Amino acid sequence: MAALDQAETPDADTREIGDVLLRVDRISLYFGGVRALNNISFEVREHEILAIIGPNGAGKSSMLNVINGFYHPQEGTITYRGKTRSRMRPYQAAAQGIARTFQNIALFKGMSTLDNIMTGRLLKMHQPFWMQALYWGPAQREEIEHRKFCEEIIDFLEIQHIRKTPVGRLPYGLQKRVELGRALAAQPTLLLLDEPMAGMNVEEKEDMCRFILDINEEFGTTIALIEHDMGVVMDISDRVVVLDYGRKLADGPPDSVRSDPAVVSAYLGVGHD
Amino acid sequence: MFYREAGQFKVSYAADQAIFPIRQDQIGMAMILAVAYVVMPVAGSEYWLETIMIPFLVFSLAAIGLNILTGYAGQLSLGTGAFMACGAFAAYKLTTAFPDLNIIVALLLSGVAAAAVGIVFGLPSLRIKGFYLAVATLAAQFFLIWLFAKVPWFTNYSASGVISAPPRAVVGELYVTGVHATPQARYLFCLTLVAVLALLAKNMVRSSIGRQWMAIRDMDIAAEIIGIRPLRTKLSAFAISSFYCGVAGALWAFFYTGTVEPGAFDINRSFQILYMIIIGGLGSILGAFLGAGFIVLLPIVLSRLPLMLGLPISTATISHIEVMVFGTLIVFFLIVEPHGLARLWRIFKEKLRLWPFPY
Amino acid sequence: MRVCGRVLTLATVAAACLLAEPAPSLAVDSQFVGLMPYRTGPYAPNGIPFADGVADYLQLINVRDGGINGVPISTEECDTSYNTDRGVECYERLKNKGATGSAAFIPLSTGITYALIERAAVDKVPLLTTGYGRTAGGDGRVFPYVFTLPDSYWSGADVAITYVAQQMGGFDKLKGKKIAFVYHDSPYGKEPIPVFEALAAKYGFQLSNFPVAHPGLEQKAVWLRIGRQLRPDWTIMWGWGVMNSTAIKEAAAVGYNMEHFLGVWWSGAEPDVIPAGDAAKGYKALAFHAPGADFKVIQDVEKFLYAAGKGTGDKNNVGTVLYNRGIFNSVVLVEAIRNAMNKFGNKPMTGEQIQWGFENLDMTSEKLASLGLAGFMQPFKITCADHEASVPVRVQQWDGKQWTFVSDWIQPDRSLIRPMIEAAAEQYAKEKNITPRDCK
Amino acid sequence: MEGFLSDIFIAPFVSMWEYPVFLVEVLVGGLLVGVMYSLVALGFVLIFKASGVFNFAQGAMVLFAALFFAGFLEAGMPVWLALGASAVVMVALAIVTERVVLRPLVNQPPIVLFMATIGLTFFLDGFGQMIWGSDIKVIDIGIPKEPLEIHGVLINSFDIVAGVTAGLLVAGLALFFHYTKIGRALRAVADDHQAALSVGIPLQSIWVIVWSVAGLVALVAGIMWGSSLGVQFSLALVALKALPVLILGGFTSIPGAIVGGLIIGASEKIGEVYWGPALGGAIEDWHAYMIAMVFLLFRPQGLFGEKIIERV
Repeated sequence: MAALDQAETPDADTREIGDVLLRVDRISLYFGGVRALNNISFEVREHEILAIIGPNGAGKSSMLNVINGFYHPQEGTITYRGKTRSRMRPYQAAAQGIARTFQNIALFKGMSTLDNIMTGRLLKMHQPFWMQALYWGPAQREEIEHRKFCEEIIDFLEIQHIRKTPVGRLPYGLQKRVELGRALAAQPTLLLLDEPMAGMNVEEKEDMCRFILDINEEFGTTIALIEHDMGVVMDISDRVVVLDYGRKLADGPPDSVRSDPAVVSAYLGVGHD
Repeated sequence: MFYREAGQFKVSYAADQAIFPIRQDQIGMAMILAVAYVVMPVAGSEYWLETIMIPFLVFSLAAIGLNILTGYAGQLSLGTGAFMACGAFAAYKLTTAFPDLNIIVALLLSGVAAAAVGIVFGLPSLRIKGFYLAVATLAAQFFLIWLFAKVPWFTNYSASGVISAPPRAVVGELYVTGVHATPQARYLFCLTLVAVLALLAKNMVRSSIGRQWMAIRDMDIAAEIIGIRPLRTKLSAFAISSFYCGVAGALWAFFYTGTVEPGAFDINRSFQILYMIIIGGLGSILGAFLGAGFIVLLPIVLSRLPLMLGLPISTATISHIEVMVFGTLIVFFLIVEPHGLARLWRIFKEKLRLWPFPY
Repeated sequence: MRVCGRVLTLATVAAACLLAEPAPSLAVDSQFVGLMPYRTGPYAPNGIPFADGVADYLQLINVRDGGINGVPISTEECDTSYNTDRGVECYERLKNKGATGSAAFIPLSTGITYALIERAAVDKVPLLTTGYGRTAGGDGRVFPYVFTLPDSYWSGADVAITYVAQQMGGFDKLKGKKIAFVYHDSPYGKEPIPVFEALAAKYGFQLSNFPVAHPGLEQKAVWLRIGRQLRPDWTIMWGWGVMNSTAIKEAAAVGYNMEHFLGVWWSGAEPDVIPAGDAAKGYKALAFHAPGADFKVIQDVEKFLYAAGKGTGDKNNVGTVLYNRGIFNSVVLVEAIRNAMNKFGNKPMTGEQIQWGFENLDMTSEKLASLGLAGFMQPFKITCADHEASVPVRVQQWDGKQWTFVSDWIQPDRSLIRPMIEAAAEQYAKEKNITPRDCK
Repeated sequence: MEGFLSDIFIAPFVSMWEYPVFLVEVLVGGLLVGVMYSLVALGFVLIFKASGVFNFAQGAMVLFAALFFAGFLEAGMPVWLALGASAVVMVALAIVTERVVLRPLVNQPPIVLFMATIGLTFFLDGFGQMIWGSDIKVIDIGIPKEPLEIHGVLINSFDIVAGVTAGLLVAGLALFFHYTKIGRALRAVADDHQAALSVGIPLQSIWVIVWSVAGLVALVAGIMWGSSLGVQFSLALVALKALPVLILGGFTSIPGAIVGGLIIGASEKIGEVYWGPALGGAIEDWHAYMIAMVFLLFRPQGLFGEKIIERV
C-alpha cells in the first residue's frame, strides 16, 4: 500500500483521536412540511469511527446528505476543518475530501469495476482534455500512475478477478465493495458510509468490517457510518450518535449509549425485546 | 482457432490499456486500414467512393459525435443536424472569407464554431433531463436551420440560400474539394481526417474525461457526489460532440454533395444519426462506424434488391417496401440486441475465441 | 446469439454481392436514360404524375416508333424522395449505366439541381430543368450542361407581374398597389425574389414577402396577415406540394378573393386544387404548356400504352398538368437525342453529344405539330448562349373541374431578365474560376 | 438597428392596440390550431402515461388512420362504416404492436422503446402508402368550412368543429380514466408497472387497451387534420408540432396536453403575425420549441407534470 501511505494524512498510523474535523451545529432540514432533521448537533473527530444509528426514517441518510452538500439544511451550520460553510454543491464537498457510499448502491452500472474506481480518482487527475485525446506523454503517464493506485485498492479489497467486469453484472456484496473502492480512490479525509453491510451474510460482513478497520487504521481516514447491525456498531465504532424522528437521542462511546435509558426505550428496547 | 489470446501476457499497464490489447485485433485493424487506404482507392469505382464511402465516413464522424453526447454522456439529443449545419456554414464562411486558409484549419475551426453553439444549447441540460431534454434540443434543430435560411450573411447573400463549396487544396495543387478534386483525393482526405478524429475520440472516452461522461450518464447524482461537476461535464460533452458533428457537417457540404441548403440538415438528418448510434451501439466508437455503414448501405441495398432479383415492381412500391423494411429492421435489431451491432460483434468475437470447439 | 452471428455474416455477404456493380442487363445498343423521380416522400403527390409522364413518353417512343431513329430507349428509375443526398446517390448510380451513360437527368428538385450542376459539368451529362432549378443556368456560356428551358423562375415572375398589370389596366396602375408574395422557404421559393424586387422598384408597387416553411402545412398566420391585415391587391405564390392546396384552403378561410390569387406553374396542377375542393374555384396559375388530353401524343399514349396495359401509372393522371409536363420533358429530351443522332449517327449518344443536340434544338410550330403537340405550347429555340428561350406563358384558371386558359400568351421581358441572368452567371463563373465559353 | 428594435419591442404592441379585432382573430385562430395540436399530443400522453413509452409513432398513426379512413370512404363506404372499419384497423394495429414490438422489449431502457417506435413510424408510413398510394386524399364528412363573421371577428367554422370535437374527446377520456375499471387499472400501471402486475393487473392487455385508445385518438386527429389539410404523407409531420405541446403540458397530463396545445397554438400564431415580419418570417418552425425550452428551464417537469424529487 505504498501509494496509499503517502496519503494526505501524514500522522496516519498513529491513529489517535484528534481535533474536531467536522462540527454539525443545530441543523434542521424540512421537506415541505415534514421535518427530517430537528436541531441536530454533533462532532466528528479526526481518525475516529463514528456510527450514526436509529430506526428507519430517523433521518440518518438525510444527515449524510446534508454533510456532503446534497441537501441544504434550512437552519444550522456545518463546520469542516475549521471552516463554516454556506450553501455548497456536492462536488465541492468531494473536493474538500469528503467521500461516501450509498445505501442503495450508486455505482456507474455501465462501467467496469476498474473504471468505477478510476472515476474516484477524477479529482486527482489534471491533464486537459486535449492531452487526454492525444493519450500521449503526460496524459498517458497520469493515466498509468492512477491505474497503479487503483490496482492497489483493488488488491486491498480483494476484487482483482472482477477488474474488467461491468459492475451491473456483479452480485450485491461485491458491488458494495466496489463502491467502497471508488470512495477510497479519492483518498478522502472523511469517509461517509451509508449502511455498508446492509443485506450481507455474516462472512461478507466480517470482510467489510475488516476493510473498514484497516482503512481507519492504515490511512487514518475518519469514518462516519450508518449501520443497523448493533453488534458491528458496538464492535468497531469509537463513538455512536443515535437519531430518532429527526432528533438526537444520545451521543457518546458505545458502552454509554448502550446503557442510555432514552436509547433503550426508543430504539434498542423496541428492536430487542 | 485463429482468434486466441492465450499466451499473450501483458506486462505493463500501458499494454493493458491499449485500444487493441490482443494481437489478432491489431492485425485485423491493420488490415482494415490497408484495405481502406490501398485497396479502396485503387479498386473502388467512382460510385463506391463518392456515394458510399464518403457519406459512410461523414456519417461515422457525426455518429461518433452524437455517441459522445448520447451514448457516453447520456444526454439525448435530436439536434445533431443543426450542429452539422453549423459546421457546414462556418466552413463555407471561413473558406470564402479567407481564401488562403488551409482547408484542414478551416474544417477544424468550423468544428470549434459548432462546439461554441453546442455549449449554448447545452446549457439547459443542467436542469432538463431525458426526453424533455431531447425535445429541448429540437429547439436548436429548428432555430438554427431557420437562422441559416434567413440570414443572408451565412450564404454570402446568395439569392437561393444554397452554399457551394469553393475548390480548395490541401497542399499545392492537390485539390480535395470542388470539381478538380478526384474522388480518390476526396476519399483519402476524409478517411484520414475521420480516422484521426475517431482515434482522438477513442482516447477521450477511455480517459478521465470519458469516465466523467459515463458517470454522469449512469448516475448523475452519484457522479456529483464523488466530485464531478455536472454542468461542466455535460457542457464538455456538448462541446466535443458538436465539434465532431460540425466537422462532419462541413465534410458533408464540401466533400459529398458539394452544395448545401439548410434543409439538408433538417430533423430527418438528426434522426438518421440517432438510428446509427442505436443500431451501431450506444457508447461505442466502433458502433458509430457499424451503425453508419448499416444505415448508408441498407437503403441502397434495398432499392437494388428487386432489380437484382429481376422482380417487376414499380419504383414507388420499392420505395415503400424499402421504408417498411427499414422500420422493421430497426425493431428487429432492437429486439435481438438492444445494445447494437457493436455488442453483436463482441459476442461474435467471444464465439470466435472458442471456435471450432464449443467449450 | 449464435444465430445472430450467422445472420450477420449472411447479411454482410448478401450486401457485398448486391453492391457489386450489377452486370448491365440492358441491351448494348440502346440509349439509356436514368430517371430520378420521387414517388415517395412529402412531395410524392406532385412527383408521381410528372414521373409517369416522363416514363410514358419514352415508352411510347419504343412501342410506337421502335425507339429514336431505330435506337431503343432503356430506362431505370431511382427514387429520390426529394432528398438532395438521395438525388446525388441516384445520379452517381445511374450516370455510367448503359452503353453511353445516362442521356440526361431530370431531377425535378431545385435542391438536387444545385447539387448536380457542378458534377454534371464534369461528367458531361445534360441537366434538363424545365422551369425550375438555377435561373442563371440559362446562360449557356457559363453553364453548358444546364438547360432551364422553356422558362426560368425569373421569366415566370416577370409574366406574373405583367398579367397583374394587364388585369389592372396597365403597368402605370401598379403604382402604390400591394402585392403579396407567398413562397416555399427554400432555394426554389427564394429564386424569383430579385426579379420581384427589381419590378417593384420599376413600377412602384409594394411587395410583401411571406415565407412558408417546409412542407407548408402551417399557413394560418401567413393568411391571417394577408387576408385580414395587409389585404393586398394581388397575391402571387411559389409553392410546391401540399403547400399549394393548404394555401388555397387557408386563403379561402380568411375570405381571400381567389380571382386575385396567382400561382407559378408548379402551383397550378390538379393535386394543388382538388384537395381544396370548392374553395379553389377561381384560383389562377401560370402555365407554359396546355393541360388536357386533346393532343395527339396523349391520345397515342392512351392508345399504345394504357389500352395495351403498358402504362406506367394511374390512367386518371394522363392529361393532367404535371403529367403533361412530364411528357414535355421527355419530348424535349428525345428531340435532343434525335438531333444528336442526326449529326453523330444512329447509335446510343453520349452526354456530350446530347448536349449538342440540346443546343441545336429548334422547336418550331411545325415540329411541335408533327410530334402531336399542336397548340400545346409556343415554339422555342435553344442556342449555345441561351439555354432558356423564355417562351410565352399563359394564365390558367381552375373552374372546379378543370384548368382553362384565361389569358393570351404573355412574352417575358427578355430585356429585363437576360442581363440579370448574365450577371448572376458571371458571378458564379468568378466564384468557381470558370472561363465562359465563346458562343460566337 | 433602431428600426429593428422598434419592430421587435414597440411596433407589435402598437399594432395590437390599434387593431384589437385583428388581435382577437389571430388569438382565436391560434387557439383553434392549438386544439388540433392537442389532439395529437393526447395520443402521446395516453401511451406515455400508461406504458412510459415515448411513442414517436403517434404522428404516423394519425396518418395511418387517416389513410384508411379516406381510403374506405373512397371505396364507397358510408361515413359511419368507414369510421368503424378504421377503428377496427387501429385496434388491430394496437394488438399487433403490443405482440410484435412491445412485448419482446419489456424492461428495456426507455430510449430503446423510443427507437422501436421510430421503427414503427417507418413501417406505418411505408405500409399505409403502399396500400393507399401517395396521392392526396380528400376527407369530406360535411364539416362546414365557410368563414363566419361574429361581431366583425372572422372565425372559421371548421375550427369551431375541431375545438368542440377535441373538447368532447378530452371529456370522454377523463371520464374513462376516472370512472371505469380499466381506467383505474391504467392509472395503476402508470404509477408502477411491477406493483400493478403484482396485484393482478394484466400488463399486456392494458398495453393493448391503451394503444387502442391512442389509436382511436389518432383516428379522430387524423379525420380532423385530414379534412383540414387533405390526407398525404406530410400529415405525419404534425407529430413534431405535438412535441413542444407535450413539454409544456408535461408528458403525463391529459389536461396538460390541452392547455399546452392552446398556449403553443396561440403564442405561435401571435409570434408569427406580430414578430415574424421583423425576424424574416417562418418563425413558427422554432418558436414553439423555444417557448417550451425556456419554460422548461423554470419548470423542468412541465406545466402539469409530477414534480421530480431527486433522491440517492
